[in-house]
Amino acid sequence: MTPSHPPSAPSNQYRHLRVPLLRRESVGNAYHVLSFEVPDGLPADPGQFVMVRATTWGNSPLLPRPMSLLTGGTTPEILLKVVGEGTLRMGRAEPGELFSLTGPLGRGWRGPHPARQPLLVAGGVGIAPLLFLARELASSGRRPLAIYGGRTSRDLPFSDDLEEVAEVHITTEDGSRGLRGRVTDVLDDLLTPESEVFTCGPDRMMAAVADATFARDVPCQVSLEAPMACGFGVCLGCPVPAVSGGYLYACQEGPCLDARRIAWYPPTSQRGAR
Amino acid sequence: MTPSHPPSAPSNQYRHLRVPLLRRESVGNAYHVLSFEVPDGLPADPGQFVMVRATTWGNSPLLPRPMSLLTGGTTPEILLKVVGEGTLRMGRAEPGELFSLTGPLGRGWRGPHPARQPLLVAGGVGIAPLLFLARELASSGRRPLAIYGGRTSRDLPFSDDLEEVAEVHITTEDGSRGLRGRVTDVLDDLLTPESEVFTCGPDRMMAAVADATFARDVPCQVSLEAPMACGFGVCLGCPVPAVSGGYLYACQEGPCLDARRIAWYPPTSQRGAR
Amino acid sequence: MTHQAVRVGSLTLKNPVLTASGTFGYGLEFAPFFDIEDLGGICTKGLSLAPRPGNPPPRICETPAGMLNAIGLANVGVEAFCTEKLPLLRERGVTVIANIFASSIDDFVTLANRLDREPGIHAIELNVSCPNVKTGGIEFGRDPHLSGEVTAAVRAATRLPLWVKMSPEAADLAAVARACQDAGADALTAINTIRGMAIDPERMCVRLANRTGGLSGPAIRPIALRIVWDLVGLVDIPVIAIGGIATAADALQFLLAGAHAVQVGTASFSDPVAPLTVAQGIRAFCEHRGLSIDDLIGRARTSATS
Amino acid sequence: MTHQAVRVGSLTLKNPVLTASGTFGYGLEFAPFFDIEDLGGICTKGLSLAPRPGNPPPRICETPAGMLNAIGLANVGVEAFCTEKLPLLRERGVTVIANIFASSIDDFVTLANRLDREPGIHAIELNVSCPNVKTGGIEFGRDPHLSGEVTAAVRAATRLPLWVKMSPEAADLAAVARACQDAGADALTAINTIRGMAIDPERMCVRLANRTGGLSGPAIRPIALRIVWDLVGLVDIPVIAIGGIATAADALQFLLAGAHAVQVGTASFSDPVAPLTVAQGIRAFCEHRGLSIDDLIGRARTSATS
Ligand SMILES: Cc1cc2nc3c(=O)[nH]c(=O)nc-3n(C[C@H](O)[C@H](O)[C@H](O)COP(=O)(O)OP(=O)(O)OC[C@H]3O[C@@H](n4cnc5c(N)ncnc54)[C@H](O)[C@@H]3O)c2cc1C
Ligand SMILES: Cc1cc2nc3c(=O)[nH]c(=O)nc-3n(C[C@H](O)[C@H](O)[C@H](O)COP(=O)(O)OP(=O)(O)OC[C@H]3O[C@@H](n4cnc5c(N)ncnc54)[C@H](O)[C@@H]3O)c2cc1C
Ligand SMILES: Cc1cc2nc3c(=O)[nH]c(=O)nc-3n(C[C@H](O)[C@H](O)[C@H](O)COP(=O)(O)O)c2cc1C
Ligand SMILES: Cc1cc2nc3c(=O)[nH]c(=O)nc-3n(C[C@H](O)[C@H](O)[C@H](O)COP(=O)(O)O)c2cc1C
Ligand code: FES
Ligand code: FES
Repeated sequence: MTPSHPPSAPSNQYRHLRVPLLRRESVGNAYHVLSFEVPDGLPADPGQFVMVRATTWGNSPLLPRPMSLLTGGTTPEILLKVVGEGTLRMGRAEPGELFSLTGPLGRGWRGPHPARQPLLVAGGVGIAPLLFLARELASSGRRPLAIYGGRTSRDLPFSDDLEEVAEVHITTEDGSRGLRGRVTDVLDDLLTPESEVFTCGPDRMMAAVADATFARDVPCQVSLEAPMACGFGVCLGCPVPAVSGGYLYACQEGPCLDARRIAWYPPTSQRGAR
Repeated sequence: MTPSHPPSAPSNQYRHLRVPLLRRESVGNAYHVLSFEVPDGLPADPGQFVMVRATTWGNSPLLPRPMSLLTGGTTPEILLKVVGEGTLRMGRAEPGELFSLTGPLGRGWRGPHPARQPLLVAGGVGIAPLLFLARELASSGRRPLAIYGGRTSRDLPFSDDLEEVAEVHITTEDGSRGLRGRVTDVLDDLLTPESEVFTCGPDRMMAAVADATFARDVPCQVSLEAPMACGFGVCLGCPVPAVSGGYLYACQEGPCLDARRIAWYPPTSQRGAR
Repeated sequence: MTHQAVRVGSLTLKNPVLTASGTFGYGLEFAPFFDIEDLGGICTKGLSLAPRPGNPPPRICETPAGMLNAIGLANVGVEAFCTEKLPLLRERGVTVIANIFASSIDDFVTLANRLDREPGIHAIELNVSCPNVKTGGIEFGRDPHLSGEVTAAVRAATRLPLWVKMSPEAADLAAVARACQDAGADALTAINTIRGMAIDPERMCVRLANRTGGLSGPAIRPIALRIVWDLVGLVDIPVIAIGGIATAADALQFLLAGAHAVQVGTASFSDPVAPLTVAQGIRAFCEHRGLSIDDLIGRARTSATS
Repeated sequence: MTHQAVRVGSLTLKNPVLTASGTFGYGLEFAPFFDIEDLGGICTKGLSLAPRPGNPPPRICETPAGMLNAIGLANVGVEAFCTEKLPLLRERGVTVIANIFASSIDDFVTLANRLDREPGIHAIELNVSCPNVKTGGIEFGRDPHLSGEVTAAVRAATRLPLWVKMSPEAADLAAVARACQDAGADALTAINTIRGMAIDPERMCVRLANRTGGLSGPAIRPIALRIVWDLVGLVDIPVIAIGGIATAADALQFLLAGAHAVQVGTASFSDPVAPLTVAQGIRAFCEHRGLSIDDLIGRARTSATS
C-alpha cells in the first residue's frame, strides 16, 4: 500500500498456502501472536485478512477462521484473542505445526487522505489492522493519532508498538491504565474537521465511533466482522446490509468499509432513527 | 492380580478420571508410550484396558479409544500405535494435557495356571497386555517363554523390557532382527503339552496361534480387539460371536477370552471347517 | 439454588436431564461414576418381551462428529429387567423410564401390561422408530395411522405416563405427532437416530454387518433441533428433546426451542459423566441469569434473531 | 496413469470429481488456487432468471462437523452469468454444469431455454430441493408428481444433459426418483442440504435470520451415502453423489456405493484445493490397486461385509 493513494480494486492475488507456524507468543490475557513462515512472501495491505486453519484440526472446528494481518511479508503475523474452539486451538499451536492460510483477502483501508489527520480508534484485538496501518503511515513519515481502549490494562496487546508509531490515548474500563472509560469518551475531544477516522473493535464500539463522526461530518472507515466460511466471495455468508439497499459482502467489498455505506442496526444517528 | 489364582469376576471398580499426561515418549516407528498422573492409583490386572480421550479433541474424533494397560498404579501407562486420528492425536499430546481415562475395564488374563508353562505370543502393539502379564509372573518368581513378532526391528517396542522378564524369541518379517518369518514359525517348536498360551496381536495372527494350540490341545487365551464405544457393557457395540451361539461382549467378558469360546471367522481347524 | 424440577404431564422430574435409551444401559453401569438418582431420569435400553441377541458384528462405527449403530435392539428382555435390574434402581430412588419396542401391537400391549404392575417404573417410552430392525417398530413410527393405533392400544393397557419416540424419517411428521397426541400420549420424545451408512474404502465393503445403521451424536444436533422446534409448534403435549446433546449449552438450545426436558445419548460414551455435567450446567446457567427452567422453555421462539 | 474419465449419460467428464453448487461460486474465484479445468466439472451457484439479493444476515453458522446455510439463493442472475462469467470459463475449457432454480415451471423452462443457446454449458442441474427459499423449488422436490412435471417441461426445453438434484427430505424418495427418470432426466444428483437449526444459548435466540438453514459438511456424509446407495438401486440412470465429501477416501465410499461421480461442497471452504486433491487421490487409489474407475463404481454392493 502507498498510504497516500487510494488502494486498487481487490484483485485475484490471493493464494492458498500450507506453511509452518514459526512462532507463537502469548500476550496479555487471552491474546496470542502467531507468525508463519512464507519464504516467497505474502504481500498485503493494512486491513486485509487471511483465512486460517491448522491441518491438525480434523473436523473440529470445520471452517477456517478470518484473521486480520498484523503484517505481511515473509513472516506474516496475526494477533488473536481466544474466544472459542478455533482460536483456542490456535492459541495452543506449537512451532512447526502446519497451517493453511488463504490470502491476502478483502479490501484494506482506503486512503488515508494526504490532507487529513488520521485518527485510529482500536478496541482490544481490533488493534491488528490499525497497527499495520499506523506502521505504514510512519514509513511514509506521518504520525497518526490513536485511541486504544480495553477492559483492563491486560486487554491492550501491542500498545507499546502502537506508541512507537502513533500518538496514543489509552482508555480502560476499570481505569487500570490511561483514562477510565471508553474510547468514545476521548474521541470527541480529538476529532477535528480535518480528522479521518479508521476504527476496528467490537460492533457496538464501531457504531458509536461512526456515530460521532457522522455528527461531526468527518470521514470514517470501519473494519467489519461478519461470519465467514470462504473469505473470497463464494459462500455468500458475509453480507452486511447496505444503505443503498441490498448487501455488501464483507470479505470482498470489505472488511474495511466507509461507515456511511452500512445500514447499521440499530440505526446510527446519521439516519436519525433512534 | 495374583497370577497363580483365577482372577475374580469383573467388578464395578472402574472409575472415570480426568488426569494430566505425565510423559509421552516415542518408541520405534509409530509407537508412543503415554503415562498419566493418578495420585490415588489405578489398580489393574494384566489384560485390562482403559478408554482414553483427551479433553482437547472436540468432536474429532468423538469416541474414546480402548487401550490396554501396560501397568496400573499411580502412573499407569499405555503403549499406542498410530493408526488413525485418535492415536495420531495421542501421539502428539504434550505433558500436562488433560485426558479422561475410564477404567480399569474388562477381564484380564485368567490364571495363569500354576502347573503350566506360560507361553506369551505378541504381535507389535499387542505386547502391552503381555508385558504386563510377564512382569506379574516375574514378580511371583516365574519366567515365561515369549514369542514377539513384528514387521521390522522397529516394530518391536519394549522388546528389551520383555527380555528382562521372559525368555524371548523374536521374529521379523524382513529378517532385520531375530528369525525371519512370523511368530507361528517358532510357535510349533516351543509348544509342549504343558504350555499355556496367551496371545495378543493382529486378528489373523491370533487365529493362527489359536489354531496351533487347538491342534496340540493346549489352553489358549486371546486378547481381542473389537470396535468399542463405551467399554463397560452399555453400547453393545463389541460383540464377538460365541461358539455356544449368541455373543460375548469383548469389553465385559473380554478382552481376554478362552480361544475355544470364540466362533472365529474364518473358522479355525478346531472346528475342522477349513 | 434455583428450582430445577420440570413437569412432563403428570410426572415431575428432578431436573430436565434424562439419559437416552440404549446409551445408558440399565443405568447401574454408570453408578461407579456418579449418583444416577441425581438425574431427571434414565431411559432403559429398549426392552422386548423375550431377550434378543442383536445383530452380528460389526455393529458400530464412528463418523464425523457422530457414530452409526446397528445394535439390533439386543436386550435382556422385560422379565430379566424387572427382576434383576429394576429392584436396584428402585432402591436408589432412580426415576426410570422403560423404553419398549415390539413388532406387533399385541406385543406392545403385553409389554405395557407387564410394566404397569411393576413399582419403580415412572413412564413408558414407546420406541416406534428404531431404524435397525427389519420387523421392528419403524413401520409404526413412519405412518400416522399405525402410530396412533399402537399409542392408543398401549394407552389402554397402562396408567403409566406414556411417551412416544418419534422417527426423524416420518413422511409426514405433523400427522404422526398429532396422531400420537390424539391417541393419548403424554409426551413426545424426538429424535431417534437417522439412517446412515459407511463404507471402508480400503476394504471396499460396507462397514456395518447390517449395512445401514442409525446416526447419532453432535452431527445430528441441528436436524434434531429443527424437528423439536417443529414438534413444539405442532402439539400441545410436552416434547422431550434428544440428539447430539453433550453440554449444557447444547441442552439449552433445545429448552429454548420449547422442549420440556432433554435426553443425553451418545455423549455418555465420550464422557460417562456428561448427563450429570449437563444438569449441573443448566442449573448454573439459571442461577447466573436468575431464571427458572420454566423461564427458559420456549424462550427462543419469541425473541428476535441475532 | 489410469483412465479417469467417466460417462454420465451422453456427457463424458475428465474425471469423477465435480464441485457442488453454491460452494464454488462461478468457478473463477478458485482459479488462483489451481487449474479449475482439471476437474471433472463445476456446478455453478444456483441461477435464477433475475438476480437475487438473498436472505438477511446471519446466513451461516458452524455446527459439529458441518455448517448451516440460509443464503437464500443469492445470485447474479442467468443473464449476467452468461455474459460475464461463462465466456471466461469457456476460454479455459471448463466443463460447466448450470445449476438452476425457479419457483414456477414456466420460469424453469425459460431458464433452460436461455442456457440451451449458450455454448460452454455442458449440462443443466435442476435444483428442486433448496430448503432455504419459501417460494423456492423445494415443493417440487418433495412431491413425485411435481418433480416429474418440472423435469419433463425442462427436458422439452433443452437438448442439454439434464440432471435433477434430489431433496433428502422427500416423503417418498423412490417415487420422486422414478418420476424424474421417467420424465427424461439423464442423471440424479443427491443430496442437497438437510434442514437444521441452531440457537445461541448466550443470547437465547436463533442463530440464522431465516431461522432454519441447510446442513452440509462431513456431518451429513453417512446420511448422504445411505440415500445414494438407495437411489442407485432405484433407478437405471447414473447417480452423482454429494454430501460431506472432503477427501478421496470419502469420495471412494460413494463410488463404491454405485455413484458415477461426486461433487465436493463445503470442503472447498475448509480447503479450497480440496476438489483437486480428491480427484488426485482417486487417481492414486486406482493406480495403486490397478483398478479403473469403472471397476470401482458399485463394487461395495457385491462384496460381503467386513
Ligand atoms: C475480517 C475479519 C478479521 C478478523 N480479525 C481478527 C483478528 O485479527 N484477531 C482475532 O482474534 N479475531 C479476528 N476476527 C474474529 C475471529 O474470526 C473470530 O473470533 C473467530 O472466528 C472465532 O472463532 P472460534 O472458533 O474461536 O470461536 P467460535 O466458537 O466460532 O465462536 C465463539 C463466539 O464468537 C462468536 N463469533 C464467531 N465468529 C465470529 C465472527 N466472525 N464475528 C463475530 N462473532 C463471532 C460466536 O457466535 C461465539 O459466540 C476477525 C473476523 C473477521 C471477519
Ligand atoms: C481392548 C482393546 C485394547 C487395545 N489396546 C491397544 C493398545 O494397547 N495399543 C494400541 O495402539 N491399540 C490398542 N487397541 C486398538 C486401538 O483401540 C485402535 O487402534 C484405536 O481405537 C484406533 O483409533 P484411531 O482413531 O487412531 O483410528 P481410527 O481412525 O478409528 O481407525 C483407523 C483404522 O483402524 C481400524 N480400527 C479402529 N479401531 C479399531 C479396533 N478397535 N479394532 C480394529 N480395528 C480398528 C479402523 O477400521 C481403521 O481402518 C486396543 C483395542 C481394544 C479393543
Ligand atoms: C448404541 C445406541 C443404541 C441405541 N438403542 C436405542 C434403543 O434401544 N431404543 C431407542 O429408543 N433408542 C435407542 N437409541 C437412540 C438414542 O436413544 C437416541 O435417540 C439417539 O442416539 C440420538 O441421541 P444422541 O445423538 O444424543 O445419541 C440408541 C442409540 C445408540 C447410539
Ligand atoms: C453455502 C452453500 C450454498 C449452497 N447453494 C446451493 C445452490 O445454490 N444450489 C444448490 O443446488 N445447492 C446449493 N448448496 C448445496 C450444495 O450444493 C450441496 O448439495 C450440499 O452442501 C451438500 O454437500 P456438502 O456436504 O459437500 O457441502 C449450497 C450449499 C452451501 C453450503
Ligand atoms: S465469506 Fe464467503 S462470501 Fe464472504
Ligand atoms: S464397548 Fe460398549 S458394550 Fe462393549
